[in-house]
Amino acid sequence: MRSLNMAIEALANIIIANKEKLTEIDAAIGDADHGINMARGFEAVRAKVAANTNDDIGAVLKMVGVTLISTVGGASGPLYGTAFMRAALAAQGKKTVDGELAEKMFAAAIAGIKERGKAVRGEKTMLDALEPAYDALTQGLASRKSLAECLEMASSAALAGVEYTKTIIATKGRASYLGERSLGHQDAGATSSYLMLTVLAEIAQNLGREE
Amino acid sequence: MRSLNMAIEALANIIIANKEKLTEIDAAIGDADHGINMARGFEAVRAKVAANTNDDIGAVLKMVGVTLISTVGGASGPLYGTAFMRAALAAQGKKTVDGELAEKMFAAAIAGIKERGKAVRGEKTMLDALEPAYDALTQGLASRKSLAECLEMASSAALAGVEYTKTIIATKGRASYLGERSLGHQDAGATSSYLMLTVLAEIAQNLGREE
Amino acid sequence: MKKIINNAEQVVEEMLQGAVLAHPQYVKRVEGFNVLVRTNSPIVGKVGLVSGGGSGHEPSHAGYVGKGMLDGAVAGAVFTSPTPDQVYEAIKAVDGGKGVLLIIKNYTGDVMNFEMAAEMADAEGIKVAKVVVNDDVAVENSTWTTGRRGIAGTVFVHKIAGAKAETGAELEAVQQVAEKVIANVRSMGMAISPCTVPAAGKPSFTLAENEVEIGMGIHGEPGTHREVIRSADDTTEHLVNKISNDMPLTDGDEVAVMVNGLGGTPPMELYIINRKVAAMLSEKRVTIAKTYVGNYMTSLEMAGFSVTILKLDAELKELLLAPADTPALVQF
Amino acid sequence: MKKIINNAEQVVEEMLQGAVLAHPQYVKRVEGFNVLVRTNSPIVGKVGLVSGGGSGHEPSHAGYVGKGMLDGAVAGAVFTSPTPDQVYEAIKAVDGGKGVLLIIKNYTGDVMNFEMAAEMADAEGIKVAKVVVNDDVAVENSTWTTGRRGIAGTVFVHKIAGAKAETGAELEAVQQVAEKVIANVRSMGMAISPCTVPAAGKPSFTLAENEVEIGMGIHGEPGTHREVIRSADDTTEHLVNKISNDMPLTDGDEVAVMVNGLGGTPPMELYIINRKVAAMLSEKRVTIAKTYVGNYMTSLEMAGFSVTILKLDAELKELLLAPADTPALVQF
Ligand SMILES: Nc1ncnc2c1ncn2[C@@H]1O[C@H](COP(=O)(O)OP(=O)(O)O)[C@@H](O)[C@H]1O
Ligand SMILES: Nc1ncnc2c1ncn2[C@@H]1O[C@H](COP(=O)(O)OP(=O)(O)O)[C@@H](O)[C@H]1O
Ligand SMILES: [Mg+2]
Ligand SMILES: [Mg+2]
Ligand SMILES: [Mg+2]
Ligand SMILES: [Mg+2]
Repeated sequence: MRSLNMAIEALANIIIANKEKLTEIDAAIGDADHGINMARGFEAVRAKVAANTNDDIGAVLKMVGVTLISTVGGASGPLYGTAFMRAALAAQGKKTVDGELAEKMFAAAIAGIKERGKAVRGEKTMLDALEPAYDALTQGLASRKSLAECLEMASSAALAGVEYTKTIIATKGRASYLGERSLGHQDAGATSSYLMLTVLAEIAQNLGREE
Repeated sequence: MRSLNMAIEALANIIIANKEKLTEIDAAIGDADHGINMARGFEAVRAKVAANTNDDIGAVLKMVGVTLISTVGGASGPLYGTAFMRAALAAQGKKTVDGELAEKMFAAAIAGIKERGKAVRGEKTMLDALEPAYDALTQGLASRKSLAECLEMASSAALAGVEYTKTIIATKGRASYLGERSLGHQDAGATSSYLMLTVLAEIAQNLGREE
Repeated sequence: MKKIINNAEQVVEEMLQGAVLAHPQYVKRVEGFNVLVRTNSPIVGKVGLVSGGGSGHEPSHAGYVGKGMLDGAVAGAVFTSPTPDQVYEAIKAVDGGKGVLLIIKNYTGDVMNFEMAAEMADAEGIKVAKVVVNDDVAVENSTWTTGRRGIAGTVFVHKIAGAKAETGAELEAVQQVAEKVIANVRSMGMAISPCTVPAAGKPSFTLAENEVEIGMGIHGEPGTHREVIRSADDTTEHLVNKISNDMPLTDGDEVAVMVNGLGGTPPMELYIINRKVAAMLSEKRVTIAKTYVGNYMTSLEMAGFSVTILKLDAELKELLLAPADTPALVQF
Repeated sequence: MKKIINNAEQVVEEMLQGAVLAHPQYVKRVEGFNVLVRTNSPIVGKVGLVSGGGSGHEPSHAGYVGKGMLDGAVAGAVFTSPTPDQVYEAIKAVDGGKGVLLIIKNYTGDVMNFEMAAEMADAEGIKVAKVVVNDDVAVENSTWTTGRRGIAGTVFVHKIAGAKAETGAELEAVQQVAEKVIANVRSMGMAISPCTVPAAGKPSFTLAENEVEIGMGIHGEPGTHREVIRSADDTTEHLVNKISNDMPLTDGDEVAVMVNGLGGTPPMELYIINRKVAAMLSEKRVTIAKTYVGNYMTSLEMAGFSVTILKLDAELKELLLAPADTPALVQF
């Protein structure tokens, strides 16, 4: 439970620490609130997690999802909220995460985002970080790398995905209103997804070292 | 008639040329429109005078007064308008101005301003330029100076009056709302009065030279 | 200067045209003059109400021309009193035989120009009365002989005198109730950013990034002082205290409130301000009969607000709550 | 950032409190939620109308809660869609048994959050229908799959669907007439200065002293392009042409017009704009049934405006002209 709480806290911390950066990115081609929205949500998550005594990963992730849905708002609230809720379903009753479970949770999260947002890869959204990350994770697992290594690869792939969003025109979300003017700017949601993945990779590495 | 028209035009020109300066002075302790108001009025005067063929000074000054009243607005419109109307009454039927007439016209104009505006000297208004100017003129005339010299003295006295307005607190007009904050700033209406007097002095001097 | 205009010299003319085109059911133009009157003016058997002043305070005053409020509004150049001939035209256009009340904001220019118009109307045998609104407590009445300025409280005079006139009351009665409003209304404002008179082309004052002007006038006249920006609550408290120092508000009093935006301040901020006004009044056990929040008496694009409090008695309350149907103020 | 607020985190809460204190005759708070509903909600036998979205667009949407318009409004954080639980509370609070229509501006976040709320209501057996307003022609519909944005035209949807619901019509009929408004309403805007989200603390974009943004969104989203500021007439012409290119306006058409200020633009400029809009329509021999000029859908303190044109048929006209009594829109 301690490490589960710490993981959620670490996710919250990275988002809150990047509140201004994410907001600035959203200002360029959106409406300058992504960091504010996400930070508001993860402040609420952090407050709840501080009091959490449950060690069921599914239950805790569900709490995170519900909290995000009811505090973030905007586009990212329902999307990240749904993602955590779906991951929670996949992790119900689990107390530890292995490669297989990680893959299942990640897949479920992405499926949730796609259902809710009706977007696909290449539309300049968080999916452009998350899907390549997922692919990297599955590839890593297939070649029997450690979960920490796989998450490191996923995080790198997400970063590449963020860079990729600079090169494409948005066709979903607020940036889509800009047409070609969205070129050259990275997507805010892809960036927050990448940030969360870096934290997951770090946690896995630390846990790996501890073991 | 030519020199009468030229005199009115010269008055109009100096006000129009100082539109921005007068407006800036009004901005400091008023509402930033004195130059705009006066210029609007004297543009109208200039247009009318261009077509004037009457050489009755009284008739022409009445036209100036009526025009100012119906185009300037604000505080300065009724005040200057009334001043010209009263001067016009004093000059009815006259084709030239001597010292005596000048004094009569000036006195009538000031009386009109005081009736309309219910102000006295020392309240930081145009009267603080006009009354000292009038005093200088009567003194000059009493000591048998030429009208040109007298108007030169009047204009200097008006300038001193403008300087004096910097040292007093406004108790009339918009600047009165400021209380002590009006200190250190010169009065806009006093400034426009002074400007007109410089023109009158100059005209008298030129006419004197021509004779 | 960044403005959505065509020509600084034409703003008043074009605004009036735009207003008539927007509200043909309410107002018509007096041809050749900057005067808007009700479409059915003059109304026989009703006292006519005329107000006006410099432009730049929209919707004041033409926005209040309509049933239950004004009969005519005269628009001067921006921040400059209209001339007597213009006011005189308005008086003629709305006089339905029962006389005309002039509602003047207390500025030297307005008072003189409206008075000259009244003299002209008098000479033509039209009965004219006038009231001078001086609600702005920022200006000390006793010390400065010009007296207080008229600001947003003027709208309450329009509303209540307008409702009274609508009852068929005589000129004296309408004037009396207008005087009663004036005796019981107080306002004060503040600005966080200045405005620019189109013809001047630059702001009439400048404020540092963290500076505000307290008690400034609606023509960009400097106020009582400048200070570092404080919270909405603190600023509101200062203004309301200035008002209640001047006009004591005590247990059992009933008032109307106007939180007025100066042109550049969005409704969100006005509501935050109103929250504090209402809290302060509630603390004093003062009842609020009606609250108006919005742009009622602006100062071009100035950002800032004023608070107006009107103490009501039974008559004022009834007339305030009476229906009105004008471009800028409609109530059932 | 210079704003008259207390705390950037509290602006929505304090604004809602201020609004309820200002308009207790119109609205009440759903305790614990950022939801305002009519004082007499739920109204049995009447379809309930709920709208909302990010805050910062006041008087949208809470200003339109009242007779003849909305039943409830949900306020998200500034420029951020409200969350599903908030919308769900509004739905529950206004459902009088005849179902609830959600009026959503077309933004990914709004659509998703309102949809999730609708799913929650559905699960509780409340009949919910929704319409998505997408009137902003600045955004090309065909190319970008998110579709157009919803802006000031939304107010016409509130007005007309609200009037329809007031007749006792069924949910489907109210939804249908709302869809008809959406099919016939087009808007476009421009900004001369940006706005600052309180929690962000700095402007969402910056413009050079002579630069304007054409087609920007009401959340400060960049527009179609920037250009050197032109005359009000030229700018208005551009916007109206974009509208009429998308929705042909021809001889004999009848329309309603809204010249909407974005928060920092004074009425004077809006009337100058309206003058040109009316002239262009008159040239096309299009009749104007009603014109609204004012701050209806703001973007905090952004300076700028939008023009909205709604093509009317007999039904839309009748419902548009029907009475309304809300804090921000009253008509007899
Ligand atoms: N349909 C969608 N599918 C997936 N992600 C989306 C979609 N629409 C928007 N997003 C993501 O949401 C981010 C914006 O989130 P945020 O700024 O919080 O919400 P809003 O756009 O409502 O202000 C975008 O950067 C993008 O990554
Ligand atoms: N009561 C008064 N008597 C004499 N002069 C006055 C009076 N009130 C104002 N003035 C003069 O008018 C000037 C202001 O004119 P102007 O700016 O055109 O009008 P407004 O104050 O209405 O904007 C002041 O500078 C002052 O000289
Ligand atoms: Mg955003
Ligand atoms: Mg002035
Ligand atoms: Mg003036
Ligand atoms: Mg947003």
